[in-house]
Amino acid sequence: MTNLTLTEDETMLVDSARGFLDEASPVGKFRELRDAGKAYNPALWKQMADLGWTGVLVPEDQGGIDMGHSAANLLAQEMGKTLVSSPFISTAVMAATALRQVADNPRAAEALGKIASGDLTYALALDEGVKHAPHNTQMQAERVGNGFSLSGEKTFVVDGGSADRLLVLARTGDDDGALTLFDIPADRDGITRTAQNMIDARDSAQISFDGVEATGEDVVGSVDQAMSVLNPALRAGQAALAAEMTGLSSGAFGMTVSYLQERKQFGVLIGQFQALQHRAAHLWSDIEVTTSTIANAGRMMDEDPDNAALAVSLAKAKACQTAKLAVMEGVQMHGGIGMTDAFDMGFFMKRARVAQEWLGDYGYHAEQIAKIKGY
Amino acid sequence: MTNLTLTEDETMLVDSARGFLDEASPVGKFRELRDAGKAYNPALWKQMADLGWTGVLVPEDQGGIDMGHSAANLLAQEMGKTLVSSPFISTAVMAATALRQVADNPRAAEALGKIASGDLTYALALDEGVKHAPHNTQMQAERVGNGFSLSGEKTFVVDGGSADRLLVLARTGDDDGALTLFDIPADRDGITRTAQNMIDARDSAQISFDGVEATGEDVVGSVDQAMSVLNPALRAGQAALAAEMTGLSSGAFGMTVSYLQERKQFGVLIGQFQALQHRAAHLWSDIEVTTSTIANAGRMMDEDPDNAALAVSLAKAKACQTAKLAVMEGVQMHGGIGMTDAFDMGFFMKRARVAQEWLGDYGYHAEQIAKIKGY
Amino acid sequence: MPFDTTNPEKLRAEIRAWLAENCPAEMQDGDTTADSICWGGRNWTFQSDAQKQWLDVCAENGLTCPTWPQEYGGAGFDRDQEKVWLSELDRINARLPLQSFGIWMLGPALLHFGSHEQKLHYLPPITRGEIRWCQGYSEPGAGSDLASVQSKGEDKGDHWLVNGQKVWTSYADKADWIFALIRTDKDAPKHKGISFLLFDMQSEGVSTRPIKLISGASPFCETFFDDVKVPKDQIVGTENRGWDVAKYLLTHEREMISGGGSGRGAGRSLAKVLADAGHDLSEASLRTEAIACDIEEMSVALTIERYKDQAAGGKGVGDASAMLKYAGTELNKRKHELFMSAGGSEALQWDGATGSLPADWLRTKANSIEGGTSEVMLSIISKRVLGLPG
Amino acid sequence: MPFDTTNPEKLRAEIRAWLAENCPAEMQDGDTTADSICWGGRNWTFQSDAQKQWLDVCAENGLTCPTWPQEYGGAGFDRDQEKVWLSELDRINARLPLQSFGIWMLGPALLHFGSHEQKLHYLPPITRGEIRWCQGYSEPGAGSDLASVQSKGEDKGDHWLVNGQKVWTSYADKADWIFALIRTDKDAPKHKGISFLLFDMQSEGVSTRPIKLISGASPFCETFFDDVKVPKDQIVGTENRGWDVAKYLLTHEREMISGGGSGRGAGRSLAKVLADAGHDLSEASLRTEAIACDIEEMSVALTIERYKDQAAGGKGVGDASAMLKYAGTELNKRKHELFMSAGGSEALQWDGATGSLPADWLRTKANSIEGGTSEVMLSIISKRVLGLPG
Repeated sequence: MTNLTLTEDETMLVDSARGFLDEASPVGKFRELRDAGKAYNPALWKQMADLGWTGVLVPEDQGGIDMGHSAANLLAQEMGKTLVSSPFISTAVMAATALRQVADNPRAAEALGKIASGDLTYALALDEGVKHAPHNTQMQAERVGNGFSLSGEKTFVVDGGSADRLLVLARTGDDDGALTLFDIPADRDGITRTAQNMIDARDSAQISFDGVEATGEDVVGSVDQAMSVLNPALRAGQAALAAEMTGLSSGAFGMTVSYLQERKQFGVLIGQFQALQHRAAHLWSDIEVTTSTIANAGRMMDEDPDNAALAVSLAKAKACQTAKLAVMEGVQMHGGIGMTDAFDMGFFMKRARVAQEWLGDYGYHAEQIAKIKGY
Repeated sequence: MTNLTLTEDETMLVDSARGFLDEASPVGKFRELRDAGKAYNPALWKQMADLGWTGVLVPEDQGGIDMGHSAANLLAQEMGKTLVSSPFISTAVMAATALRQVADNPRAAEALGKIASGDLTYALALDEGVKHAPHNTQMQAERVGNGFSLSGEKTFVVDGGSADRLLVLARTGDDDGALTLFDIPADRDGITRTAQNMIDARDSAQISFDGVEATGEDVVGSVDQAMSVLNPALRAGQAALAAEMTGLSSGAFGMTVSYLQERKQFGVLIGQFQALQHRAAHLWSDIEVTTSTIANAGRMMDEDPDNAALAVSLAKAKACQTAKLAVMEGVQMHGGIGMTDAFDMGFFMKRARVAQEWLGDYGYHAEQIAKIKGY
Repeated sequence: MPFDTTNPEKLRAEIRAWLAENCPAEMQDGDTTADSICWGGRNWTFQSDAQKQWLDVCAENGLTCPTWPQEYGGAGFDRDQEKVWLSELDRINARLPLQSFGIWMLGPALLHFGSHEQKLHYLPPITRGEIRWCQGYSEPGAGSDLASVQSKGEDKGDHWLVNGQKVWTSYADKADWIFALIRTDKDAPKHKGISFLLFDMQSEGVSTRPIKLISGASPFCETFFDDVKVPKDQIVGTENRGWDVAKYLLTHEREMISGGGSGRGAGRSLAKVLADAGHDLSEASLRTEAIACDIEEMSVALTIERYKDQAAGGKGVGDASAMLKYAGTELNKRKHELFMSAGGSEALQWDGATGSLPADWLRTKANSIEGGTSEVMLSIISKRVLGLPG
Repeated sequence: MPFDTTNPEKLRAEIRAWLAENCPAEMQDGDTTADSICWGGRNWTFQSDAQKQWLDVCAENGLTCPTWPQEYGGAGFDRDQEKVWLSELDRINARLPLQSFGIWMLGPALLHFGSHEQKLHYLPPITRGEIRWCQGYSEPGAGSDLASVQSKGEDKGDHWLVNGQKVWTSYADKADWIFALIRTDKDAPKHKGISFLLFDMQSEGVSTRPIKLISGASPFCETFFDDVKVPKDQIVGTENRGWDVAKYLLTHEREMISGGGSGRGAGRSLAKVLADAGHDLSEASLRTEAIACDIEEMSVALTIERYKDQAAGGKGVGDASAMLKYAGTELNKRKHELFMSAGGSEALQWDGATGSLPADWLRTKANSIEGGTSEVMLSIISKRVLGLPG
């Protein structure tokens, strides 16, 4: 069994990330973006690239720092604490993981390099219904000559409004698993992107494909074999998102504990009320327990990726529960002020809700766990 | 919509029942029975008959007081408060309700009279697996000449060890619903009763039927039509059991609140600890809310029995949740003493567990509700 | 009042006939969402002729406030008669003709504490939807501690000169009049120096500022009083005994909030959310939670009915009403979490196909804060109902 | 100690080979139920020759207490080496050779606070399963307030004369020696006058009376001290500073209880309960709860591992261990409720086909009471970890 505490390198990474983000991207920066109607800050993205973060999962040959999934999760966790909005999970975690499965392909290698340098962003166009279900993909990629013609609708494409390129999941056969992953520029003819007005004020798009042409070159990996490339990417994304949610939980909890220590009601600090103390202690326990599942998911993906599915679903399932509790307690314990738009807690609640749904909610991952366990 | 508060008659019934039971059957009496290895006290049963309770659902023509299901529930609720152990639900509620569906049959009428007078007890032999599922009955009643031959195994036959007669559900055809209910003496040839050593120290038996003969006379209602007789009986039993569980919850809660008001820890009454206060208040809310569902189930069964299924499953489902919480909080808030056999709280916990399972647990009734609601 | 109330069956038949004749078809659309509510007031814009027609015909017959005495604009119904009226409305999916803080809160307070003259003066305009009221209780920084009122009224002989600030005043920017707790004796103990005053929001010195919530809506305001003159006869109950009125009203408010105002439909059903989202309950955890919410919702609704029956039977519910507020609001939050989950990614969009689901979801988070937090309700139960020590 | 510990892979290979040779087949049955435990002690009756053989061969090689120093009967393993040992045991489903309060509690206390002589005297017999210890902390009426010790030790020069009473003493009727909190200065403040004493349960004046629990078992006793003479050298740490030792031990106890003693299997699986009952998870609410329990169990187990890793890395876990105790015991209760539900009516019988399921279920209810209640754990977290006031 592997060690679940941070290595020295990881501790340094976390400390420097926190230092950087507290300066460059406290929650107030997110508010500025929201008020300006912007989903993320490209200048910050460039800085994250300079720090090596966008290349955290990119091999050193392609210019990345290749620190592995544990490190990627830790970065996501720190971003979560102050609600940093960026295409980190879509691009640096999921697209990078997908492309590195086929890194011997020169196009993929080139793309990885551009991800590391911060010059290319990706979004994954997977889901078509209201719930995460990549296996239920109906969108067709019909064979036309040597290539394909893609037609259909994708929804909840996170970062899909701004991404340079899309990884698109489409059906290339009638068998359940006959799915293929395409890597195409987001502005290719026949693609229409419609912004979705998300409650977390981040980028998500409905994307329709109307006879979009794709060549064999655009296929990531092999035709009909999307899942061998996509599964590692999904797991990486799910784990990083779980980590972000755990950071978010810690961030909301930190605000809440501070409030308990300073707010007076009926003449005493509300932190003296034992009912609130016990609820705070319970929530803290949940966050601690969730943190362990994140650490485990990272270690498993780095050390035994073929058997990491259980660890990842565990992390995402647990993170969903904990984030939900953290933001509900956060609002409730803050009372009226927690309900106002002028206060930051609402941002945590809205982001938690979106993150719960993205890449599979509690129920989805609970069933994944049940399947692995043979229930 | 009907009135959910008690009528004057019902208030009087409750008051007199409480007065009688506090004298004749406080929890200490249950302890005496348990220590003596007895499941119930026939003398008390006789007194309950004298008070008219065993005839609460028996028509006046057969010597009953015919006060209806709301009244039966109230009696069960009062019994639950001090853990009165008796065949009340099996005999006076379920068997009486089944038999009164066919009260124009002279044998049924006679049996009803004996139930009212306290001279006859019944048990219902329904389930064969570990979970309540009357529709899954596999036990065969083969046609032999003009009669039947019953062979199979029944389990968790509550009051089955002591009952004079059994209502036995058996399969008379291959169709799902081709079930028939038989009313036979418990000592008929071929019947073997094995006591089950139940955690609530009450009567339950495993009963095997080995070529037990039954005549057409023994059929309650019509062949292949068990459910038209049994369904009302099951509902009546489920509602009364839910009422008993709500009484049990109140009883456990009453002990707990008293303890909070008298036990000191760290120099103060533990009832001053806000965390315990809020948990107690939450539990009280749950009991109040559950009480409403019991009242509603009684009213619906008395006023609109054909549409009472939802109300009954609601009451039993809710009562299962509340009783579980009440006894868990009861033990926890009492601390070590709550864990000792010398203290009564354990009896409440054990009875609650058995009552949760009997006649369908939370999950069973939740699915009944879902079915009625069309989920 | 056109009905023969001598027996329930007769009443039911008459109401049914009356509704057939008087309830506009448009008002029988089963819409119980926030947008469909008729609040009334000086500046009210009716959404349709039908909405106005429905309000007027009900008001003429005492049916906007059916349990109020006829002389004050009600129909004089008792609890059982009211049930008949409501069940007949339900039967045809009719909207309520009027909802307002005047009906839910000020009315009951005036009926209990007001003079005959005050009742005659204030109640009929409420029943006709002419005056829209708001409630001025909470103050900045006070939170759950409602009695720590700082807004003060100086005695100026024939009037009080009111200065101070309220917060969380529901729809203060849309209301015509306010009922407010004002400290009229600053030397008395906390609960003893407060009066319950009524005044026009157009009085000189009154101003409001909406508070934007996380849901994007602004149902609450900050309300400022700057040398507002309040005539001496605009007090309910006795001077400095306003806390008694407030406490009485808080009990009512709890019942109202728990019952979603009208005690009728909560405006959104799981079935509709699922249908809109093209989703179902095949997944075990969602199914389990859906049924659990259903169980809780039916149970709480029955409890509201039972408590109303009990109150109508003359047995006051009193502090136990805190339970209704607690259970009802916690349920509402839980239900909206379920709705969001059932709605999936469609429900994450402000203007997605499932309409205002996320806004409603965020709005429910205030349910367990406004009108006394869940924590305050639990403390009321533990101390006043269960008798647990200090 | 027969192993080369220079690198983990070498160690693993050697342990595997050693186990193949030395672990009796009977001890590889994966049985982790209470009945399979070897507690040792003067009066211990081995269940089988294999159990004795397994204990002896492990004790000879320091493997009953693998992390203790070799000079005191351990194997001197560090955390990573211990993981290798435990994972190899798991691999062959081997039972632990010995479990005891001496290993879990007194040992760590002596290693931290004892003199070299004390360690040499007391620890090796523990590792060999020769002396079985019990813990004398709780007293009648004190409940969670452990420091309110009334049992007193009068200073008689070369010994203390101990009088008083303990309660909830686990297996006191089966233990050889006790480690107990005794008040040796009645005038000092509550936490300052307590000493941590060791004495033989066969000493004159010691008697025990088992307490029957709701599960029917009697794992706890009342323990009485009537003029018991305790020699002065049988103290751990400093006179009147026994609370420091007790606090240190409580932290250990929390980790132990959360991890089910050994940190290994909890002795019963849902799959087994379902198989025994002929039941399945097709019903949504049972399925949902089963998965939820699984999620919680895996998460808590990982947290225990993480905290152990952290402690092994030299970063003390301290008061945060309260969380392990809280989460672990609450989970265990929840899991056994699930087992009962999965077992259905079979599980309602004391001696049904599912064995001791109801007894285990009832026993779990004490988990959140013994060793500090869940409420005490939450208060420790809120005050000492989160720094909340008062």
